[in-house]
Amino acid sequence: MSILFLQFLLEIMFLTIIFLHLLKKNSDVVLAYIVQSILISLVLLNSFIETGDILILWVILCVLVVKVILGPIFFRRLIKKNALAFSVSTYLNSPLTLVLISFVTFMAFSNKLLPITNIIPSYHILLSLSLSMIFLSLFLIVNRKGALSQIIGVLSLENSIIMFIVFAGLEQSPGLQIGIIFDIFVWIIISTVFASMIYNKFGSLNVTEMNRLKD
Amino acid sequence: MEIFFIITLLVLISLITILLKKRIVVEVISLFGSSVVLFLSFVIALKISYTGTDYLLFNFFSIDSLGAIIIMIISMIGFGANIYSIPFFRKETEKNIIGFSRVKQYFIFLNLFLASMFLAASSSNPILSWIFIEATTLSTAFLISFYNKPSSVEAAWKYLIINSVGLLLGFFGMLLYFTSISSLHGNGLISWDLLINNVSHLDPIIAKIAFVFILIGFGTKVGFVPMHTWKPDAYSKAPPPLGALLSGALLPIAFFMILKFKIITDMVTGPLFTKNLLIFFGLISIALASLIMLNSKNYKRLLAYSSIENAGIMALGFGFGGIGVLGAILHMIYHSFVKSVMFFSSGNLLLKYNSDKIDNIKGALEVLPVTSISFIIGFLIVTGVPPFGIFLTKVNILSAGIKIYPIITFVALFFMSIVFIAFLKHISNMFFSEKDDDMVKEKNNIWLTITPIIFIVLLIVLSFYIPPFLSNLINNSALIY
Amino acid sequence: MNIFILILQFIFIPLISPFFIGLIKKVKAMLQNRQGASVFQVYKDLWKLLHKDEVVSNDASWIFMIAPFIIFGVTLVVGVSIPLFISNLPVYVSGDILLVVYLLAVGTFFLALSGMDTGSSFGGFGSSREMTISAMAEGGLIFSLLTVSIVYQTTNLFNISNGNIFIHNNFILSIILAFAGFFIVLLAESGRFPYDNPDTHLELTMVHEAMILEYSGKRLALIEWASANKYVIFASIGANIFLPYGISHNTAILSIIFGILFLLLKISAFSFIIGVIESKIAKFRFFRLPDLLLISFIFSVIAIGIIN
Amino acid sequence: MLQLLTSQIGFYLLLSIFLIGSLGSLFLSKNDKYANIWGNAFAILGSSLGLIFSVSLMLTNRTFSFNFNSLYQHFLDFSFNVDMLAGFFIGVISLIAIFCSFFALGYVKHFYNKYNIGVLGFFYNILIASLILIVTSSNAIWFLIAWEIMSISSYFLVVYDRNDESNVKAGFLYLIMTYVGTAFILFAFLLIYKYTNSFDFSIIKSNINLIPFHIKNIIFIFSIIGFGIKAGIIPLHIWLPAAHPAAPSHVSALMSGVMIKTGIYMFIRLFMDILQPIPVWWGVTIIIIGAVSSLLGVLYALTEHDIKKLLAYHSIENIGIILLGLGSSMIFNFLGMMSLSLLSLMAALFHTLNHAVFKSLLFLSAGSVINEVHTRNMEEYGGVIKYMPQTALFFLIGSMAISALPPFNGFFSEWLTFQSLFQGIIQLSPNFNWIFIVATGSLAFTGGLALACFVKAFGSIFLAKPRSQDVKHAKESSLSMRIGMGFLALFSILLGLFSGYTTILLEKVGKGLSIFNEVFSSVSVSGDQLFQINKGFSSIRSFSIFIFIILVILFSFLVFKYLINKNQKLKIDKTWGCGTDLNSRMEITTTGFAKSIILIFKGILKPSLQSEIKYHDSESRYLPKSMTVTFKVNNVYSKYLYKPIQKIFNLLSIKVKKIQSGNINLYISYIYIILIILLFFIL
Repeated sequence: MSILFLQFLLEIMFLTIIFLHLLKKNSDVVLAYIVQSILISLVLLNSFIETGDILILWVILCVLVVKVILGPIFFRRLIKKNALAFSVSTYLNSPLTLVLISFVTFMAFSNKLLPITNIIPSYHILLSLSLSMIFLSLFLIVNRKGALSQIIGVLSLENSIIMFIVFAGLEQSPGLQIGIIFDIFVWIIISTVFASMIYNKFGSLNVTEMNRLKD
Repeated sequence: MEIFFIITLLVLISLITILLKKRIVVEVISLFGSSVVLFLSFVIALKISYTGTDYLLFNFFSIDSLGAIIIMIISMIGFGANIYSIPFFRKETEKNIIGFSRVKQYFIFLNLFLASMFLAASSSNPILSWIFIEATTLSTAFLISFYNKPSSVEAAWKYLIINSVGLLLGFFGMLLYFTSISSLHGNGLISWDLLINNVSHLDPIIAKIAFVFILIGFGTKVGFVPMHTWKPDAYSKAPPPLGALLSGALLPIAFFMILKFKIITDMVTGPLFTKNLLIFFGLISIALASLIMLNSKNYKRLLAYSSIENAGIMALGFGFGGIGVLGAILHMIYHSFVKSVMFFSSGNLLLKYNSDKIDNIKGALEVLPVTSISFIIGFLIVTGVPPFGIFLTKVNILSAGIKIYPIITFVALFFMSIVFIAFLKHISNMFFSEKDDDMVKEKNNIWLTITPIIFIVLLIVLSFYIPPFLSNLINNSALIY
Repeated sequence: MNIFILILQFIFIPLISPFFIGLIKKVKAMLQNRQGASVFQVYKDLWKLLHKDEVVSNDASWIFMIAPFIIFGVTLVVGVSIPLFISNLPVYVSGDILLVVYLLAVGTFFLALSGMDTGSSFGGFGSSREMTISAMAEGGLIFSLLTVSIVYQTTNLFNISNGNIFIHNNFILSIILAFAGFFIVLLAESGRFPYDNPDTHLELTMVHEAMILEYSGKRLALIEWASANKYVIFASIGANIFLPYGISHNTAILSIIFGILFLLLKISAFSFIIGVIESKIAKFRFFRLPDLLLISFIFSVIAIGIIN
Repeated sequence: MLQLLTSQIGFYLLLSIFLIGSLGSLFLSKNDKYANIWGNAFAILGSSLGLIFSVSLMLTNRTFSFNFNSLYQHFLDFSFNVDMLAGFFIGVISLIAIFCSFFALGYVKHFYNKYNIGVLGFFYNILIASLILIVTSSNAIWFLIAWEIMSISSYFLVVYDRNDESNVKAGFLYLIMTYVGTAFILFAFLLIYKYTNSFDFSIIKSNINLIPFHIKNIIFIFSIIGFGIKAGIIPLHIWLPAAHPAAPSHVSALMSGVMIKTGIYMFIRLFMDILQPIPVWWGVTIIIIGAVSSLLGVLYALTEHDIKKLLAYHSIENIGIILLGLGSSMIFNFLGMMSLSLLSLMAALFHTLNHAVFKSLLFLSAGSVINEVHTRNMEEYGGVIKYMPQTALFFLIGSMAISALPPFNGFFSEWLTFQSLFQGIIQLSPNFNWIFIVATGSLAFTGGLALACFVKAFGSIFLAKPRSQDVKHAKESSLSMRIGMGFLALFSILLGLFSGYTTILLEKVGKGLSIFNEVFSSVSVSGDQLFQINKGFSSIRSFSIFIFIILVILFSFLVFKYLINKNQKLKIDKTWGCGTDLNSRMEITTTGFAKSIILIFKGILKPSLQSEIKYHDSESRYLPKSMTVTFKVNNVYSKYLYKPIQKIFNLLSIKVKKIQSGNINLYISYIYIILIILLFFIL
């Protein structure tokens, strides 16, 4: 596929993260995550086409299974069980969030980080984009009060890192990737379990309720 | 082969435990396993020490001398944790705080945790190590929320999220190092040695950025300020033996990772960059921890902050370099043991007083003499009072520091004495105070106190005599790192 | 011959001391246009007291019983270790200024203890004041003597009195200053105006008399006698150290007699001055005394300062 | 035999005895009696061996040092150097320890069935051993180890009587202060290490000139603070009056008599030996510290009515006097007047020895009184002399010695100190001798005030009517306690009597230091203990004075008791009280005795007087019910120095604790922020 197409994919993904920042409904958040994961698998497909390594197909399969099917199922069940249509609010209101988002994006494009965004000069834009996605997902975790949004934030951080390494040509051997994805899988399970525990204990998924452990 | 045995054994035990119905069997098996693991890990250490070469096993595992030391630490702390856990949880079931199923769950996760730690410490491949460190997070998350109280869930959640974020950043940093390897290698396993061999292709600035990510990522696991925030919560909510493992075994492993990347970075950028970063984190960790300790209200959190401070001291040691490295490695060993002593003793206090608030502990010296004495000795050791080992390691580190940064050394020394004062304040409130009348002195339960005592004896021996094979390992690793 | 001189030195102070107390009394009486008792009255009083029976408080301990002997004995020892009429005593114990000062302190110590011993409130307050005064006086005393010993390059009183004043003309001012300091201390230590009123009993301002209130009979006699000795000791130190004229430098009979006469003359002059002072000025308030003693200290410090 | 003793073997033997004593008493701790006997017996054995060790060492100059490389720490060489100075201090330690242990045999009984006696014996022996290690160790790290062992063991002895809240507080304060001191010491040694690359004293000494001048000054200041805290110089003294009373009396005797002297020892070791040559302002500083400490120490002692606190403040005073000697020695040393410098050092050492003897004597006798009367408050004593006559005698001797009255030992060391100061005044130019004038003045006033203070102490403890019922039940203390006190009293007489010989011995000790190796003495001792300073500038003969005083007093006693009217009757009657029946409430109190002096020095002491009157009729206020007057002295140091520091850190820590706010978003934002900072600013 051409670099333009990849860039297009990446920009969509970038948009999903922006959406993650703005969306209020949990189901939409999950949806956005699914889109992200699908994009990931597309990009991986591209690298398969380039290298022709069969194993990568397995990786793609895992990605699809874990991130597109199983993970969202868990989240859905969580949402249904606890009947929380709307995720709790953010710290910053949408305009301010957007301002900060743009700031963070500029940061990612700044010359300071040129060396790592220039690992493969031809992919400079893509790398900077995915780097800004990393920062944005971090910002998502900081900004969101909902436990679910934090989970999604961590996952999208992971996705953006994958993106980055794919474009930087740093993919590991598929075995390792599968291992990583397995980790992610377990992580999703545990985090959803904890999310429901939080709901049981605190009556909401608002993590700011949890401030008993001070000093 | 031994490391392979160790891991398979631990995994097997945790699998078997799922099926078991009788408590005593669970305990026996786990204890047996940990003792075997202890033996095997010493075999590994001896091999490495006497052959003088790294321990390699079908290019999956490679253990160098520092790795050997850490593996020994893990196995010993794990063994101690096992010995201690059995009477501790029996007590708790007596007071029906928990039931058998939970105990079973505990042992399952404990062994998984141990296994993943061994893997992380011994695997020859950074990514694998990363995967297994992530696995430690996952396996301990449930143990932290063990008591299933709101606060423990909160602690577990914070632990999970913060560590995952941190580790992902670490992962990113780790991958940046792979830019040195032209993507032809893409599909092969990239081992540490490969990284070191290809270091010439590594762009220094990338290396710097990568090290920043690594330091923040694994620093979260180590608990450097300001990434330390999960530590007090997790330590205070986890069962005491787990606290011992977290602070005694997991911390060194994370530190180990940082050090491995430090070597690679130093080859590119020269040592000064990483050293300064380590010194920076070390100093703020010591300062902040000491200040918070001055009036903390919960003795398990106190221990957590103390281990943050000690991580800072180690960081200083590695940052100062020279003889400081020797000191830091020794400090790592001593700290692991003394911290587990203190966690076990705090567990006994918890059992007796049913509270982890410092104000609720009164006249412990009369109520629990043996435990109190072991706690006090632990305090003396961990704050670096002569003649115990940590004093010497501190002197090592500071005397390395005075050569380069006198001011920083002075500040560090200053905050170390604040740590002592803070600790002493709480100690004298807890132990030398008048006990409440309803508190009755009960006869000392030997099983609960044996582990701390053994470790104290071990510590005192180690502070005066380092067995040759160990000193051999220490010196080798001091040469490398 | 030498042994004779030593014995003379030994008995000299106790022998002459009552006389000068009597002299002061006489002078005061004359200034008050009274006839006054004879100058030898004090001897008679002592003799009378020595033959009276004693009454001892039942709260008193052995300290109370032995204190008078120690106090008196100390004055005898000091009497031997200062130059009186001869400046190079053939066999002398010690003439060190510090020794003299601290030996006198021993006397004060026991006097104060005996004052506290009986548990009477007078005694306690007497001791308190006595110790306060002597503590404040210590600096002035040592420094005034130190000044002289710096001038003569020795702290041995005999050697000092041996020295010739005329070769030290350039130090004359500092010696005068030191003497002023010393004189203030003398008044304090020998319990004279403006520090203490030796005549009255049962006055709240009294110091010495309050401490010895419980004594009677021979112990009272000893203490009175000891205080008289103390006065004469100070007087003769003042006489021989600060204006060492006429003291005999050898053991020739004639010069010794000459020295004795000179000493008596000088002490009489002292006593006359003190008598005049006591009838001219009133006793100070207690808390003004430290200032006076501090002044004496300052005098001596200035004196040392201008030596070099 | 002696060869064997004064060698490594003897040294190890010495330490091992204490070790056996400590461990043995720990093992015997089931049975109080055995534990007590075991612990103290070994302490006595060890310390008497130590006394022999040091005396034979000093007499025969058989100094020795040994070291072998360490186990694994490359700079932790196990090196000891037993030179004359160390020998002298071992002697002082052992001398005091023997009699304290004797005393303890009887004294500890009242702890039976109350606390664990074995622990007491354990820490007691450890303390003595660590003291010996301190003065012998010739490697900074070993020194610090011994130093901390001393601090920790003494801490546990201070909090031994832990049911008393105040003791625990005192111990807390003590350990904090001493740890801070250790930190300063450690940093001083680290600075030395930075330039000389060694922690070994001998190596440091040999290439001391590698240390630049300003660093040397920093080292000086740090060591002043570090060791000054232990020595209890003002204003670093606050732990001392709190901790010494808290400990059991034989321990406070050991602490006050010996332990604080380790600070002095290190002053001598550093300034006169290792860090030579030294600038002049060090000496000036030391003298000023000494003057301040001695004067203020005795003034604070006057304000006290807690007997052990009073004694503790006198320790501060005497440390000051010792420092006067040391400081003048340092100044002379700078000016190259080595013989005078030696003289002053001798004075300091002599006073160290004497103070150890009489201060421990005083603490022991105070302890035996407290043991009977069960209070430390002197207001509740009175008339104890009738119930404990021998203890009273011992205390009297102690007080006479400490207030420098002849013929006891205190006088002679103070005399020597005075002489060295006089020499300073006489021989130095005006730009130096002012400091000596100041020193002499402070010393003179200190002497006078100390006299007043001990009249107060002895009078209000032992004399007059009992002020509380407990006094009436007091009994003379047990034999072993009296042995302990009696021998110390004997020593304070003997040291005065043979002060000449002692001085000669001290001169040998001083000459043991390399700077004094070939210095001709300025003291000559002849015949009957006549010793002369500086070619007869001044001289004193302790022996004949002693004999003479005794004879004269005897003479006057006999004459007046038996010659003049031997048939005089002696009537016992009650004290005259102006017709009222006198009771113990009418006596002068401790506070009352000292009040006039306190008011004279109110500028320094800042006394405060509050009186409150309760009335039967609150509105018209005619009939007072009760009136209470509280007279106390503000502790300016804690108010203006220590409390503020404490406040600052407390505030800081409370501020810092806000970081741990419990909000996870915040926590992650920390990570974010530090990441950004590092990426964009550090790189």
